This record gives sequence, C-alpha cells and structure tokens, in this order.
Amino acid sequence: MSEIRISHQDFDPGAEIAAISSVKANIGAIASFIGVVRGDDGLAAMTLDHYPGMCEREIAAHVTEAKKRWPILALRIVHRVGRLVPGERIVFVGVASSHRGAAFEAAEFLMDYLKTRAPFWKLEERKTGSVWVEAREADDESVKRWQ
Amino acid sequence: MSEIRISHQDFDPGAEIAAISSVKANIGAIASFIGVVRGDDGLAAMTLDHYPGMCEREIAAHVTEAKKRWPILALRIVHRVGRLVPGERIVFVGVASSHRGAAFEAAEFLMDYLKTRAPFWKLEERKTGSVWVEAREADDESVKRWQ
Amino acid sequence: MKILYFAWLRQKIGRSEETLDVPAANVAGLIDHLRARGPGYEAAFRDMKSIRCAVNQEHVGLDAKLGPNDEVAFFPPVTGG
Amino acid sequence: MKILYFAWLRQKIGRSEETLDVPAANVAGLIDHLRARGPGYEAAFRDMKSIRCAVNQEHVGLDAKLGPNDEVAFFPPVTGG
Repeated sequence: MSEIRISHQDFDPGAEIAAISSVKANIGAIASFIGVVRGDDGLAAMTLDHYPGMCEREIAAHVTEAKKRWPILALRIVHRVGRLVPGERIVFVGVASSHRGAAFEAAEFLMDYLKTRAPFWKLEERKTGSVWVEAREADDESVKRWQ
Repeated sequence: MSEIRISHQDFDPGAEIAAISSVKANIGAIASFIGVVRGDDGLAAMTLDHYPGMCEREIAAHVTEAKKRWPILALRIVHRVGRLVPGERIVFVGVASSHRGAAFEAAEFLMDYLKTRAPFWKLEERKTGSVWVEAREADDESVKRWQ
Repeated sequence: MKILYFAWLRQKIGRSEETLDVPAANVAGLIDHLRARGPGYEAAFRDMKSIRCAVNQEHVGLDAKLGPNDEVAFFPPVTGG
Repeated sequence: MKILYFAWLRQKIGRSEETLDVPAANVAGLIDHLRARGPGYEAAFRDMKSIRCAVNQEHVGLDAKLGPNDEVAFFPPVTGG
C-alpha cells in the first residue's frame, strides 16, 4: 500500500499516520517526517511549482527504488504545492515496516530525494524580492550516501 | 521543551506531533516514530514492567545526551507500560529540529536506546506460556554505532 | 501540440500552457519557432543550459522527435521541495 | 526501609513492595535477611548474576550502605521496551 499525493491543501499528520498504521498485522514500526517552512532566515513565503502527472510519476519511481531496498509494508507521501508561509507544513513522509531500522532508513532516503531532486521548482519571497531557487549540484552529500 | 511520559494509556500520534510542532519559529523538521506490538511470531501479548521515577530519570539522561549531540528544538517520548496485545502502540518518539538530518538521527538514537537499554522488563505471552525476556547483550549492534 | 512552461519560463513567457500547430520535427526546431514568437519567449529560451524538456512526461534531449499530438514541457532543472 | 521488587522477582516473592525494619548495614546483608523470609525470596535471590539493585533510584553494588529511610529496589537486567 503506497500513496503519493501532491496537493495545495494542508494535511493532518495524525490522519496520514493512521492510514499507514493499520494495514498489515506485521507492522511494528512507523517512521514519519514532517517538513515545515522555516522563517528564521528572512523568508517571507515560498511557492512550489510542479508538473502534474510527471511529478507523481517521478516520485513513484523513487518509491519503487525504496521498496527494492527495504521491506516496506505501507508508505505515504504528501507534498504540498502553491504558496506557503513560514510555519506551514510542506511535506509528509510515512513508512511502516516490521522493524525500526528499515522504517527510519526508507523515510530518510525518500526525504533526501524529495528535498534535493524531486521535480519541484521553488520561488522564494524575501524583502529583497522574489527569486527562483537555482538547482543544487547533483552530487549533494545527503543523496550521495544512498548511491 | 522536552517531555517524557510513561503511561498505561494509549496515545494519539497526531496530538503528540502537534505538541512539538509549534513551539519555535525555526522548526523545519519533525521526525517521529511509533512502535507497535507485532503479532506475526506467535506473540499473544506482552506486559511491560517499570520502576516509576527511576525509569523517567534514566530516559531523561539519554534525552540530555541526545540534546548534546543534536540541535533539538522540541522532543517528546511516550512509552506505555502494562499489558499490550498485537496491534497496540508501545512507544512514540518525536523530535523537532531546524533540519531533517538532526531530527532523524536524534529520533533513531533515542529509539535504539528505548528498545534495547531503557529500564523496562518485558513479559511475553505465547501459547507455550509466559516468559520474562532475557536481557540482550550490552554490545547490541544498533546501540554500538552511537558510541 | 500542447506546450507547457514551468517556473521562470512560465513567468517570462507569461503563460503556463498553449496549444500550437508547429511544423517542427524535433525539440530544437520547436524552440527556434518559439523564440520567434516574441521577446518573452526569446528571454525564456536564451540560456539553454538552464532548460530541460520533457515530451509526453519523459525527459528528452534537443534532438527528440515531435508529433502533432505530443505534450511538450519546458522547465528549469528541478530544485527539490 | 522500603523495598521494591520488579519483573520476575516480584512474581517469585509474590509482592511488589514492602516496608521492613531490617538491621542490615549494606545490600548484601539485606539480601541475606530477605532469603531467610521464605522459599519465594530464596528462589528470587538464588542467581545473583541476574539481579540488579538500586538505592534511592541509583544503581548500586552489593556493598552499598543502607539507612533506615532508604528505598531499595531489586530487579533483573533491563530488556528495553
């Protein structure tokens, strides 16, 4: 059971966790992550743009990769798009597995991908104006360790 | 802000996450973990015994250690005691930080401790009878890597 | 064919999608055609190192063939969420 | 002094806590005294390798001194949650 949802709407972390918690009798571990827009470096807002359809397919390819590496029993990714202000939730990743090591590692693997290489484009609004964030180097450290 | 709660009562993952999500403006990452009793290896129930007061103090010492290692902005541990059947939640760990790496690592560090060295005693009920689980070797792999 | 623009390409061109009947055999030909449509297009397609293309939601190079019913998308390198 | 028993010590002794006035100077002396209280105690304190002790919620060894208002706890090595 895995679901990938790209949405302008906020999500309810408790409801997302509940959705992956009760699907199999052998679930022993649920690792989850919530990303929130930080406002401590002067960011006023950020807007995430995406290519509907292609975005979900590319994320799904990484979910398939995660499922090859770890025994995942249930998985859910929710990623918001549109304009978000500091304090708002951006992303949810939840992974259910039999054991904690697999659940933690798969969740971290998916988050490293989503933060650095997932198909989103980010516009940051600051006092100094709005700027489209430049792509990071492909050899970002947090992704490299999975390769 | 950190809270350690040992309880016979179940907990609401969404409420626990909400409690650590909104305390500071620079929170960008909330990693959380929920442990559930698995029933796939013939376990009928398990009962967790603890020493009230001393248990909380020993866990608090490991929270202090985690705070030295990672920049933690908010943290919550809920651990259940008493008799639990497969499917029931046992433990919640939630860590809020500015960045995902610190949040994930601190949550995994605390879970490795809670699962292997925290001051609980576990009675497992199976068809063949009830047995107090023997202590694991102190050099458990998942703990060793933090040393 | 249907053409989609994302991020700053959308802003420079001033629209997110359009349907055009372009007699271009490949992506490079389509870009030449688009550049001629106005200064916004010209600005958007100035630095080709910063532009990626997908045809029918698959990443392709400038030499990728195009058919009349294809969905072509132009966007910068992705930045993560 | 107040004495607490956990896990299988509690089960073998048949109670979780008791308050006793024991003239023992240290933990080893207290254990000798407890062993003489009945077969349940004797069974609980048979294998000392499997027993840990805390005085006032601090881990101690068998030679730890005891006072009349101390809280003494006996339990097996912890197993994690």
